[in-house]
Amino acid sequence: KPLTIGFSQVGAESEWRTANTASIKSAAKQAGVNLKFADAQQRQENQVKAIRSFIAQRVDVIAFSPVVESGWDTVLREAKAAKIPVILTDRAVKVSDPSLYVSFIGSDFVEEGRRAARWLVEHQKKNPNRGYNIVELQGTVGSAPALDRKAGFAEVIAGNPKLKIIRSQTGDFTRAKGKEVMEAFLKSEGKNINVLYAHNDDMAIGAIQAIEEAGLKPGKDILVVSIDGVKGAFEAMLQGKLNVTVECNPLLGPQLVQTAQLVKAGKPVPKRITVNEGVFPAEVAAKEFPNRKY
Amino acid sequence: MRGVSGVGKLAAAPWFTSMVTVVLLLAMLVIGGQAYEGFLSLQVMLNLLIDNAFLLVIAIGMCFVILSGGIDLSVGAVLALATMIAAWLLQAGWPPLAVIALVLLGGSAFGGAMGAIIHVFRLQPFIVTLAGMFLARGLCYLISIESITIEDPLFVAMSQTQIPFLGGFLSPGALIALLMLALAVWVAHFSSFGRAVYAVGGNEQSAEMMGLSVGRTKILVYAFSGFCAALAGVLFSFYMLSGYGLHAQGTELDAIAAVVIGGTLLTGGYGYVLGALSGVLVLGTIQTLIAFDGTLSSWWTKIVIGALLFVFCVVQRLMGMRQK
Amino acid sequence: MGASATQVPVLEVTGIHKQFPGVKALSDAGLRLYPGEVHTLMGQNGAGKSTLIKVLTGVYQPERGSIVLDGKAIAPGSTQDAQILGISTVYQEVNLCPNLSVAENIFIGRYPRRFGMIDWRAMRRDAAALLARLQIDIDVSKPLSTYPLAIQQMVAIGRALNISARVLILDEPTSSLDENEVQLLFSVLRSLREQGMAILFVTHFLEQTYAISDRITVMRNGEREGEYLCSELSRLALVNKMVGAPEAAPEQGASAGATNAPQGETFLATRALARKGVLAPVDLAIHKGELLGLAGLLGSGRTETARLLFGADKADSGAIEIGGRSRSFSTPRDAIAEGIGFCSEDRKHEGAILSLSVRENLILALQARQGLLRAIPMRRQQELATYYVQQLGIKTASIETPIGTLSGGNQQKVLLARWLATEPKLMILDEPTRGIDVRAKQEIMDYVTTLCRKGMSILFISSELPEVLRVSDRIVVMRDRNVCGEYRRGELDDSSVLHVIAGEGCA
Amino acid sequence: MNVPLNPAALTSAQPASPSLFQHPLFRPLAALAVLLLIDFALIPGFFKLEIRDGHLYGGLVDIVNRAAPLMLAAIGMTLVIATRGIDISVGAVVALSGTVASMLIGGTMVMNNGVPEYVAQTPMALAILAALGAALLCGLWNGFLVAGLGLQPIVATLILMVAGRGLAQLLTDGQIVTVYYQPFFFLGSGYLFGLPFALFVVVAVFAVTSFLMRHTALGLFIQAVGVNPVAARLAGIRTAALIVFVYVFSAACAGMAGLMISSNVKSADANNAGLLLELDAILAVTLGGTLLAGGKFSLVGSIIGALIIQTLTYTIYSLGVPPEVNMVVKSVVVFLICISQSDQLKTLWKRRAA
Ligand SMILES: Nc1ncnc2c1ncn2[C@@H]1O[C@H](COP(=O)(O)OP(=O)(O)OP(=O)(O)O)[C@@H](O)[C@H]1O
Ligand SMILES: Nc1ncnc2c1ncn2[C@@H]1O[C@H](COP(=O)(O)OP(=O)(O)OP(=O)(O)O)[C@@H](O)[C@H]1O
Ligand SMILES: [Mg+2]
Ligand SMILES: [Mg+2]
Repeated sequence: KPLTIGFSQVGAESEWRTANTASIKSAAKQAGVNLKFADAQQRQENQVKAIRSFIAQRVDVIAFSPVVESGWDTVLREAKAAKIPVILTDRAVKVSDPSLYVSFIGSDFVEEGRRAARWLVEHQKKNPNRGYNIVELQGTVGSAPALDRKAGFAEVIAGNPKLKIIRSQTGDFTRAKGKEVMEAFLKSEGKNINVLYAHNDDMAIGAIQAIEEAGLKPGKDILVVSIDGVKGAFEAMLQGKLNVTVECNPLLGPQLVQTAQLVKAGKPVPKRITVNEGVFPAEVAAKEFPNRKY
Repeated sequence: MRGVSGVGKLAAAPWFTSMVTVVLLLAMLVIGGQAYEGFLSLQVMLNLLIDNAFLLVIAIGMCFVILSGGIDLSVGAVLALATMIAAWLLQAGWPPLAVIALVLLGGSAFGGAMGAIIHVFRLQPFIVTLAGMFLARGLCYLISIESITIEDPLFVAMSQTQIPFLGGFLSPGALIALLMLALAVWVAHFSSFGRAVYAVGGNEQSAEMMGLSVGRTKILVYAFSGFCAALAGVLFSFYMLSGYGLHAQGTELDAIAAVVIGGTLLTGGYGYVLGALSGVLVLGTIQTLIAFDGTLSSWWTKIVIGALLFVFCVVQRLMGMRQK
Repeated sequence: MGASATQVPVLEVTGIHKQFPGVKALSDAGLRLYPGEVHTLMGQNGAGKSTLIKVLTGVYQPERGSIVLDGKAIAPGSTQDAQILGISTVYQEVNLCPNLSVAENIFIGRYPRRFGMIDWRAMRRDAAALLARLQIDIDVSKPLSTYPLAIQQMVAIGRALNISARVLILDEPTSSLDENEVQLLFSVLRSLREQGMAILFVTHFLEQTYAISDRITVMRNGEREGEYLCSELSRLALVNKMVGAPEAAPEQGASAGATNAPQGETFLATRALARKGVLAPVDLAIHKGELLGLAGLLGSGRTETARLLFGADKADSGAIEIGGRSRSFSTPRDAIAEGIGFCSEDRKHEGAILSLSVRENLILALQARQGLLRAIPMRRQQELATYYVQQLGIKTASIETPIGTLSGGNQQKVLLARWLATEPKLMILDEPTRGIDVRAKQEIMDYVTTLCRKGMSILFISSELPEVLRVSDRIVVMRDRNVCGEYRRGELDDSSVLHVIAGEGCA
Repeated sequence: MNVPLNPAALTSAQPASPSLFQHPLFRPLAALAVLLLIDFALIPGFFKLEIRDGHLYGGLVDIVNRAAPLMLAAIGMTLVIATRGIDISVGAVVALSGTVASMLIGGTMVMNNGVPEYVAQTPMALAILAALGAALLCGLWNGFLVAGLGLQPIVATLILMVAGRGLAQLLTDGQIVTVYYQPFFFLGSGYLFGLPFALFVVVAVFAVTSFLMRHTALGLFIQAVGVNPVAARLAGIRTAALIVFVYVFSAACAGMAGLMISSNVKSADANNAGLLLELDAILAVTLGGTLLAGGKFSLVGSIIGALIIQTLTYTIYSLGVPPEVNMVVKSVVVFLICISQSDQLKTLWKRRAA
């Protein structure tokens, strides 16, 4: 009898997420694992429902990418009572009893924010005469990546008085909003803006268009720093419009399936499994581009 | 009989619709049971109630609003606000019962205020409650943009208690929702407030001319809906043990859909509160079916939800017409 | 007769002014109601009768004026206030909730209770008993909307009677009732009068006024023209006072026999036209230029026949023959294309489009027939509207006024004009003169008969038998959803027609 | 007959006092003006317009440009609402049409010896037609559900609202489709005579719609059906066909909005494009003074409503309002605008004063 994994995904709100789903599905297929996939359409209550139905179906392992950090105690206790191990992917959860899940595979959003900031700090050291007034495009208000990427970035630049965030507004992680907000920034701050920090590539791509339409050169007049490392970002880097993207690797599938198999076999697994993530400045884009899967 | 033919048909329709809904719901469960192993187990059925308790409570409030000829888009946001305030106050060390009481009062006041604006300024419910929705979500973020975990023992206990029921278990939240439903059915059919809601929905002007207090009824209806949303918020915080501004996004549409599927006419005046239960169960069953299937990608999930909704509405409609 | 000059009025209304945007509805209007009296309020369409009633029951707030009840000045702010003060009202348009059951419509706001809960059993029982007093035997647990207008009207009256009140106000309660119901209502009113209630009654029927009232107040152009004892005012004088001209008003029946159609060509004939549960197979022929009357009691199936002829409902079996071709109408459009027009009896739900202007309402059917793309030029629309407003004497501030703000009778005239404007070959008039004042009714019927003489066929349905007898070339009598007889002009008179429709004298 | 009437008096359109303040568009316009005034006071250089790269450049241009899809959606929504319906599938149709067009035009970037090269696919005209065709199908579907099956508009369109995005994502496999074909960008971010091209599209659609409303009986029929469908049918109006028409029209408008949005961001994001656009469109229609209960409607009002919403959004961005306060500000302004538009306010005010 093949291993059955019940996986509850957040949704399909971005390319990143789609790549994440695809990776998990293909990994499961390759390993001959039976995958029960449920899409929560961005709602926590749907994830809870899905997990309950996995319990009712007695799957071997439950895995999910939590929409939010808190609120998982009850349902995870039910899973534990049914003796089904739980693996978290992509985002962590806050629970009173850490034994409620066996492992967490995923990135660290705060660290991503820090990396983006560190790149900028380096850049500043090399170009001390340049201005570093930053505008920030945040993700969806209240969402974990937005909170963490903001916090990590802020933490690092706090040590450098030359780096200043002059505007910060939400672009809801979308291109259209990213462009719209950037347009407004450009009108009210004009040439004051030296750096754009976007919480994801999509917003950065939208904003780049706004910058070009304002007659400025993205990547030169305004440095563009973003996070995710999707294909579009690489294309932009090839054209010199984006300076750096911090990778947030969605290809967790193989690691997830492997961990699940280990758990099922009763082998010990690490509580925290980090994924390999890089920082890709424009200089390496051309080399990296052909390797991009998503 | 002739009876102003169109209107006559409508008058009879909700009754059929409600019955048809129940029949279709049963059919769907049976089909699910055939297709997926373990689907028809008792606990899966009880989970339908546990997982949708908050939606049921919201739908009850929505049902009254729709019966009165209005609509309330703010319920999902009020729910989120309720979880947020509860979590925030609990964190600040307030006693849990006081928090619950305050949240329920606050929800009623919020709803009542919208009702008053709708009535006093003769504004359209859609717009006022849409603005109310923005406001309630906005207020969540003012408290905190992060989610706040609830650690209060009472809430935790409510979250984890399993009440044995026919061999399975129910959550306290589900039980509260069922009690609320019973109360609402009683109010709708045996209290003058409930009847006034129907009258106002049937014809506001006539209700006024018959000497009913339309303004009071409307304000109370929105206050009641606000109360239900806040109660749903309390249930939701039992369920999730957290307060969060992004909780229950889009729940207002689910609630409206549930009410309408349950046989209530959006134009007001026709329908049954009990129908809200069948509507909620239909939506819940659709989701459970999809979760049990477990092969649908994110987009197929959407398409299948749409398709099932479509099939459901069409069959409901055709059977209703046939009966006529 | 309880009225005596020494009594003090229960309700005294003086110097009421009420202005609507662009219309002065009431200026210095007034009224005195004595206990134990039936008081009739009369006036032409748009004279301000309904508005006065709405002012004194709290629907509208007057700009000026005083209302004194039992010696105390009152200012009802809502209908609820008025009810608490003991004023019970039936408004002109049926104002009930169509979605609620008949019983509930009667008792809403004053439910019988048991253990703090609404006692549905008692409510249904009491409602049935109350309606039985009005000799109406229906299932009171069904929604009101399943019953025809007349029943709804009786339910509204039942509701008003059930409120223990000092003052009872009835605004045109008889406009959709037939003779029997009217007599029933009157006997109830008489017994209430005996008990000392003050009753205010509005009607356009002179007969009814003289049959029931003790005192008459005449209104003209929003003013009180005068108050008269019924016994001291002749009909002619009354009409003249309403109209405000000392000219001789034509008495009813003066222009009887206006048409005398050639009985030649058939315009339309039905072949066993039927609809299950609604109408038994009907064979009917309407000739060109003929005015065919359809007589019958409430619920005899006249409206159903009209609706089938017009395609408003679809027939289950049978056919309609026009010009030798057999047709079946499934929508009103089909009928309209054949040159048929239909003026419905239920103007509020099936006729008036309340928030549109008089002009738009008036040209609607014509425009629908011409089709979407060939819009009638604005100039032409205005001409048409102005023409009919003048022809039918529609009282409106302008042709751009929303029809909803017109008085009931004037709305009816606009709807009539809507169909006249299409110059139909067959016009189906279901209770066309409902709520229209004496003078105007005469004029409208004259106008219609003129058109008839010019070749238009008319199917005329009215609960006013004398009117049907007077104008029809031929009368078809219906009973229990069957055609049960056909008579030529002169074969029936006021008394024999009653026998016929009640079922004595035809197979 | 007996009522002496002066024909001239009858035809004079409005009953006297056609004062400026009573005009139905006065209050929406006033709200917009107040918003702009606030911007003028608080945002330096708000009204500054300059010529850059041969076209107008400035905050106002942005507002109009960004409001264009919303204005289109609002025009369509106005007619639906006038028939007492509602169309909540607008956002999904936007996503669908944008996706279809972007996929067909598509174009992928190929690296040729380190030099990016772009490849286009289907001819643009064909792609645009296909996208609009998809939108029309959506409209037909909605119309059929409402008029044919008699479903309540909100549920009928809810079905497409849920499934439409799913379909669009199905087409793209959940990916964002990037377009590399230059001419396509003209629709959403091009300039004609120094003005945004999108503006011309809106003006054209608006002109055609108002022409239809004024010079055919469409407007009259739509209102009649909205106010009293029973009476409208009895008067001989083809109510069902009319209802199908308004849903098709609304979907067509949404389809154009979708093209505009995807052209503007040079890509189609099936999951996020036009998200919640339906709510904004309904809000715009109501702010413009059209009642959700059907009947009288105002196309100009809806346009003004859309401009109010976009100006408000722009203001929030430009003022540097922290994102967590956005919603509160927006809701308070909507409340204020609604209340200020209420007739009742005046009455209450007078009563207070008296
Ligand atoms: N709500 C309103 N808004 C504007 N004008 C109104 C309104 N109600 C009534 N009117 C106007 O007031 C005048 C008096 O109307 P009212 O309904 O009182 O007449 P009525 O005497 O009852 O006539 P009828 O016999 O036809 O019922 C009419 O000219 C009418 O157009
Ligand atoms: N007195 C009554 N008691 C019970 N039901 C009645 C009564 N009068 C009418 N009805 C109901 O009315 C229905 C049809 O009546 P309708 O009024 O449409 O016929 P009609 O001949 O057009 O009468 P009218 O035009 O005078 O109203 C019948 O099916 C019957 O149920
Ligand atoms: Mg009247
Ligand atoms: Mg009839």
